[in-house]
Amino acid sequence: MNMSVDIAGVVMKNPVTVASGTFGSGMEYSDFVDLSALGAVTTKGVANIPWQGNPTPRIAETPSGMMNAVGLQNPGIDTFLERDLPFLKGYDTKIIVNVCGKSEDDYVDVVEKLADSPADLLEINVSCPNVKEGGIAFGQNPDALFEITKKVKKAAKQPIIMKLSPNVTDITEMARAAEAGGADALSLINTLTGMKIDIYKRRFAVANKTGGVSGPAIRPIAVRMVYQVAKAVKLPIIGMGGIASAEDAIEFIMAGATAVSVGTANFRNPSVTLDVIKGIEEFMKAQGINDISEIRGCVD
Amino acid sequence: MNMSVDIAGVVMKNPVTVASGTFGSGMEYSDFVDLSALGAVTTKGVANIPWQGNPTPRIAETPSGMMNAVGLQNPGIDTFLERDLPFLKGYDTKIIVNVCGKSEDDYVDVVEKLADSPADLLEINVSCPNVKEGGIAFGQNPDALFEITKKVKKAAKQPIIMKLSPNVTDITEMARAAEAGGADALSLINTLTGMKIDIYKRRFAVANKTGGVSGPAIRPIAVRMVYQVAKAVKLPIIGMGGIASAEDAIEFIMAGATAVSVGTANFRNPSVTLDVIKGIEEFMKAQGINDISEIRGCVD
Amino acid sequence: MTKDKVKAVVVSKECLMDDIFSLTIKVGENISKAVPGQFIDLYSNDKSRMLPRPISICDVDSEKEEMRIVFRTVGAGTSEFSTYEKGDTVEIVGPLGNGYDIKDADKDKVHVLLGGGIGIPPMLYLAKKLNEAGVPKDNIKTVIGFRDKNTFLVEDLEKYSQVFITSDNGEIGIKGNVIDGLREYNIKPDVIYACGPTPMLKGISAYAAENSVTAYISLEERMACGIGACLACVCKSSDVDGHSKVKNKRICKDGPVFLSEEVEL
Amino acid sequence: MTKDKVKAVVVSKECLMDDIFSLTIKVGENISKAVPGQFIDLYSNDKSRMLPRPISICDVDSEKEEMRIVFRTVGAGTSEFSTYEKGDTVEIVGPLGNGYDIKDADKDKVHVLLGGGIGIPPMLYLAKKLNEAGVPKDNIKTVIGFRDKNTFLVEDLEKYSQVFITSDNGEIGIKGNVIDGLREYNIKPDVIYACGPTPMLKGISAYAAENSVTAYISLEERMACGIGACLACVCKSSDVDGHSKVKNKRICKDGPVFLSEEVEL
Ligand SMILES: Cc1cc2nc3c(=O)[nH]c(=O)nc-3n(C[C@H](O)[C@H](O)[C@H](O)COP(=O)(O)OP(=O)(O)OC[C@H]3O[C@@H](n4cnc5c(N)ncnc54)[C@H](O)[C@@H]3O)c2cc1C
Ligand SMILES: Cc1cc2nc3c(=O)[nH]c(=O)nc-3n(C[C@H](O)[C@H](O)[C@H](O)COP(=O)(O)OP(=O)(O)OC[C@H]3O[C@@H](n4cnc5c(N)ncnc54)[C@H](O)[C@@H]3O)c2cc1C
Ligand SMILES: Cc1cc2nc3c(=O)[nH]c(=O)nc-3n(C[C@H](O)[C@H](O)[C@H](O)COP(=O)(O)O)c2cc1C
Ligand SMILES: Cc1cc2nc3c(=O)[nH]c(=O)nc-3n(C[C@H](O)[C@H](O)[C@H](O)COP(=O)(O)O)c2cc1C
Ligand code: FES
Ligand code: FES
Repeated sequence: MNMSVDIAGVVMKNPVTVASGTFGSGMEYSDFVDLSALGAVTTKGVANIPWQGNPTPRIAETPSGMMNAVGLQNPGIDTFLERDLPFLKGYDTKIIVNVCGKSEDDYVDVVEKLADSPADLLEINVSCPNVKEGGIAFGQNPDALFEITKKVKKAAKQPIIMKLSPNVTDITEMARAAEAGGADALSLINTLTGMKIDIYKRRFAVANKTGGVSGPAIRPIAVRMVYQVAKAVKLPIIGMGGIASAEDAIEFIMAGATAVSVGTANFRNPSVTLDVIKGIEEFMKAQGINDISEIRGCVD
Repeated sequence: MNMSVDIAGVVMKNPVTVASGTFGSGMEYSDFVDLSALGAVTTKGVANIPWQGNPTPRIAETPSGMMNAVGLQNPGIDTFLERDLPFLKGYDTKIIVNVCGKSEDDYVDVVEKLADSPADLLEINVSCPNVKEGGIAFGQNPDALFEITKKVKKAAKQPIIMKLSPNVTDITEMARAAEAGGADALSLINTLTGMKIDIYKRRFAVANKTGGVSGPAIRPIAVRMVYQVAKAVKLPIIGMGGIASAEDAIEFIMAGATAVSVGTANFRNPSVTLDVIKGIEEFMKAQGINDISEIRGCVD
Repeated sequence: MTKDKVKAVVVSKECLMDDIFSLTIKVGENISKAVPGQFIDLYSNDKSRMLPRPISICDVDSEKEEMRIVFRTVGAGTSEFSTYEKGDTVEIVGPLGNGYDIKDADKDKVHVLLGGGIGIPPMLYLAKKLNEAGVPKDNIKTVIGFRDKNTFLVEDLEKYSQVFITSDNGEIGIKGNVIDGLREYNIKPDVIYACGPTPMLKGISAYAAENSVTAYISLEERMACGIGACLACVCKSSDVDGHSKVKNKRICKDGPVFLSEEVEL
Repeated sequence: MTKDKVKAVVVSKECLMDDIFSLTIKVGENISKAVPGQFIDLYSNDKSRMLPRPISICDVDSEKEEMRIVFRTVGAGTSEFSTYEKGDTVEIVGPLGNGYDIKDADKDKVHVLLGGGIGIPPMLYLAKKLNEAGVPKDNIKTVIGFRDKNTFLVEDLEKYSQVFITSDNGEIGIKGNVIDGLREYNIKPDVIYACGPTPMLKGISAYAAENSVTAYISLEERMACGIGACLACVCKSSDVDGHSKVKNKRICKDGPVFLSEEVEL
């Protein structure tokens, strides 16, 4: 039985990774999860310099989901290279480094510094709804997305994964722009922009006013977008959005994803990734599936 | 204490109506709810001729929500005028007729036939994700939306409410197009396009492949859009998307909605609208609010 | 405003076999007036599940104002229901839909009740009501189909009817489905009441047409409102429907029981 | 892989006053090694609620491997917890965070425990542990603030400490907050351990600075992961933090207990 998958030449032992920002660099979760069991660890977005992030409260709970406006607090690439990557190198898993920036140069800067690092894949976050500059500005405009993809691709030594925003009219247009710009893979979806109001305090529930909605609530939207994008482009897709069980993960694979990321569900169960991997294996056994690729995009 | 609100000159005794398509024309729900208690009844989309709708299964449950692809089955405007409107006329409530069509002419046809009917307001559904022609085609393109709004406005005797789709990059652009086209009010949001796969049957959960996601799951996205639109245009807004309690309704009003619609929540509790109205009243009392308009858009 | 969602208290819970459970709940007077073939909507206590689960009425004790339902655990909702214990509460709406028409039940005619799998439970209340309406036990013939030797509700049904068993693997009764049962047990129905999986109902519709027998069949479809408003649960009907004039009957409101010739499966 | 989410069984539930509940749960050996000031994450059994609820450890019986928590019902999660009865199960992760530092507890020093409202519960386990560490009851002075005459945990605290009460409306004890209490009861702390609402903690930080007293304060913020990975729960710190180098300490991991001068409220 073969559970391994290939994302732009990088072979993951199984299709399960974690969604950027929900798992840190894996250090804290390594108390709960043997990181070597994961297909890959995807790290929290890292910028060229340390970022402060947004004021608190940064999160709020929503029905079957949550909203966050952490605002990409991170230690910057130098600390990351010194501390986080060496830590991850100690595990038998692939490393996907999520990169954020405020300008094209920021992204290029980080990507260049990662050139000789143990990072296997670079995931370019052009879809964070929680920062004013950069981020989403690239993620909602196909021309800007094409341009930044081209620039980053040129600078990157590792294959690049462009991470798409769901806050668009036509996700396939964005996917095609990234493909045309030279992306090696796509990941989707990032969070949907939402808002929550505390009616007793007459105040926004998160300090940033809006936040990104994640969790099972958004899963049907994510599955739809993965399906559409899988039909529109040839690139491998890392699917995510509300995956909390093996069934959910398989749903994304059947919609056309090559790999999947578990995000918000880690907060409900810190070792959920292990359950997801085990569940996929059991499903394959029960259904007589020899290679996970047999069910990829099997629904038409 | 004043709970009444004014939508384009039509005064509703309270801000609560039902979301089109979740309440029929009120007949079936009149066993559970005194329709005269509602600020308005919003009817299921009606076209110029009877529509068959989509094949079954038409719905699926999703985390804290559901997906539907009913596909606007309806008896056509003639039966509607003969049967549904006279029924509703028997209640002391406002009547909002939701109109659907496949072409501009279809919409105009229905709107003209409603000219001398007891309908108080016409809600133009240009955002149904579940029909191939019409619907969403107008709802995702600001130019098309502007054009159809203008045409319908010209034909309509009653004030018109344009119902917006959330499946867009920038909802304010759509709102402004509708305003420029002459809309008297806006309602939002319609459903978010989603997909669910039955992994054991390797089949889509609804026959139409995609469906519209509704219910509490989408509330944060709906609140965000209502807030954005309230800042962008001067039109009154009927807010909806996952309202299941008085608190939820008040959240929309604080985000800037004048009135609110309860949709999917009717399926979980057929008399939920009465609870919502009572709860708003109690909240106003407890908080010393004399007029519901005091809290409209109170969060900045 | 004659109806409402009510909180029903669980009187008892029983596991009839592997994944088949029986719940008896205390319901109001109103609900205990249900007729056979009607169903109730059960609401999950978990807020992540918005839609009600339609479950057929298996039996009613109108004096005690208790209702019995029997269900198979297939997903999250029915799994939740299977954990309920005496004293727990569950919200329900009902009775809903149109049941089997037994107004003209003729005591001299052969009433044949066909139940397949989880379509068996409504047959119990139907058999009881036919019996109460004066049809002798000998003229109420219940043919029920199981997967294998694991059976349920047989003794209950024997109180009001003659019971004939079939099973898919032949471990018990006739090997085959309920129509095989009709033939093998040499039963000649004057009227058929059926509930079960769609292939079975298709077979019964064909049998009824061939043999010119009146057959009532109970259909299933996913439901949202459960009361006829949302148009989620339609089936194809032979004639134009009253609601939308498009040959789409609503299973929750116009059914779930239809005359076999009324609908196209 | 030394930690895991575990299913804890409810041993007892008690309502201490209106909206304050006490739950005793049977936890594993691991968890019963908790130190005062640490917390656990409780997960809702309702699937619509994804995030854990952090609740302070109020007491631990390490022999019975039982833990006590005391909480106020403020929203859906705590309301759910308040319905739990003996035998029910609840999933938890913990102990989490860094508690109060009592390694160097000096039996001759005056240890002052300040608890406001729902900040009182962690003071019980702290008083017990200080007492067990050899600090005599007379040198453990607990000043606790209530809204009115409705109090809770007073008797429990009296087992290990001298208890002084304040109330917002003066119905019981000194009228005012716990700092008013310090003054009025003429207590001179050598070291302060505090938990309560932010304005109270601000007051304590100022008091500690003015009087050059060491003060440990326990902070609150909304949490997602609860283990330091998601950066939801940060507070402003005086120095650059170890994790992100931006003066944002993580309350769940670096706290919830901080030295008052470490953080900016
Ligand atoms: C009129 C009617 C009477 C029924 N009577 C019985 C009965 O007496 N005993 C029994 O065991 N089952 C009965 N069913 C089927 C029962 O409704 C489903 O098994 C149940 O809804 C499954 O819910 P779940 O949460 O366990 O499954 P899930 O698959 O998790 O449910 C997801 C959604 O799909 C719906 N759904 C899933 N399967 C069905 C189905 N077969 N029919 C309709 N909706 C479905 C659920 O209601 C829910 O909205 C009846 C169905 C109908 C329409
Ligand atoms: C370290 C720590 C220890 C705590 N100890 C206790 C205790 O011993 N007793 C007690 O009664 N309360 C304690 N609290 C507060 C408690 O966590 C909240 O009251 C609880 O999470 C509210 O959940 P809810 O579902 O009832 O409210 P809701 O408002 O429905 O919760 C919605 C979301 O906001 C979060 N939230 C709401 N209020 C708070 C808050 N004050 N702090 C952190 N998150 C919040 C919830 O966890 C949840 O994710 C503690 C908080 C922290 C951070
Ligand atoms: C707390 C939090 C922080 C996140 N931080 C990042 C980030 O740094 N970079 C990024 O690309 N996505 C980030 N995301 C988005 C997730 O990676 C993921 O795309 C999204 O949450 C949907 O998946 P989920 O529903 O499984 O959580 C974050 C999400 C959450 C909830
Ligand atoms: C079963 C169903 C049918 C619907 N039919 C219509 C319709 O005919 N016309 C329309 O404009 N919107 C229709 N909608 C969308 C709702 O009116 C509403 O915009 C949406 O469901 C969000 O609100 P909710 O989350 O409260 O349900 C339908 C929604 C559902 C669930
Ligand atoms: S379930 Fe709504 S019409 Fe039948
Ligand atoms: S809650 Fe995630 S870092 Fe504290």
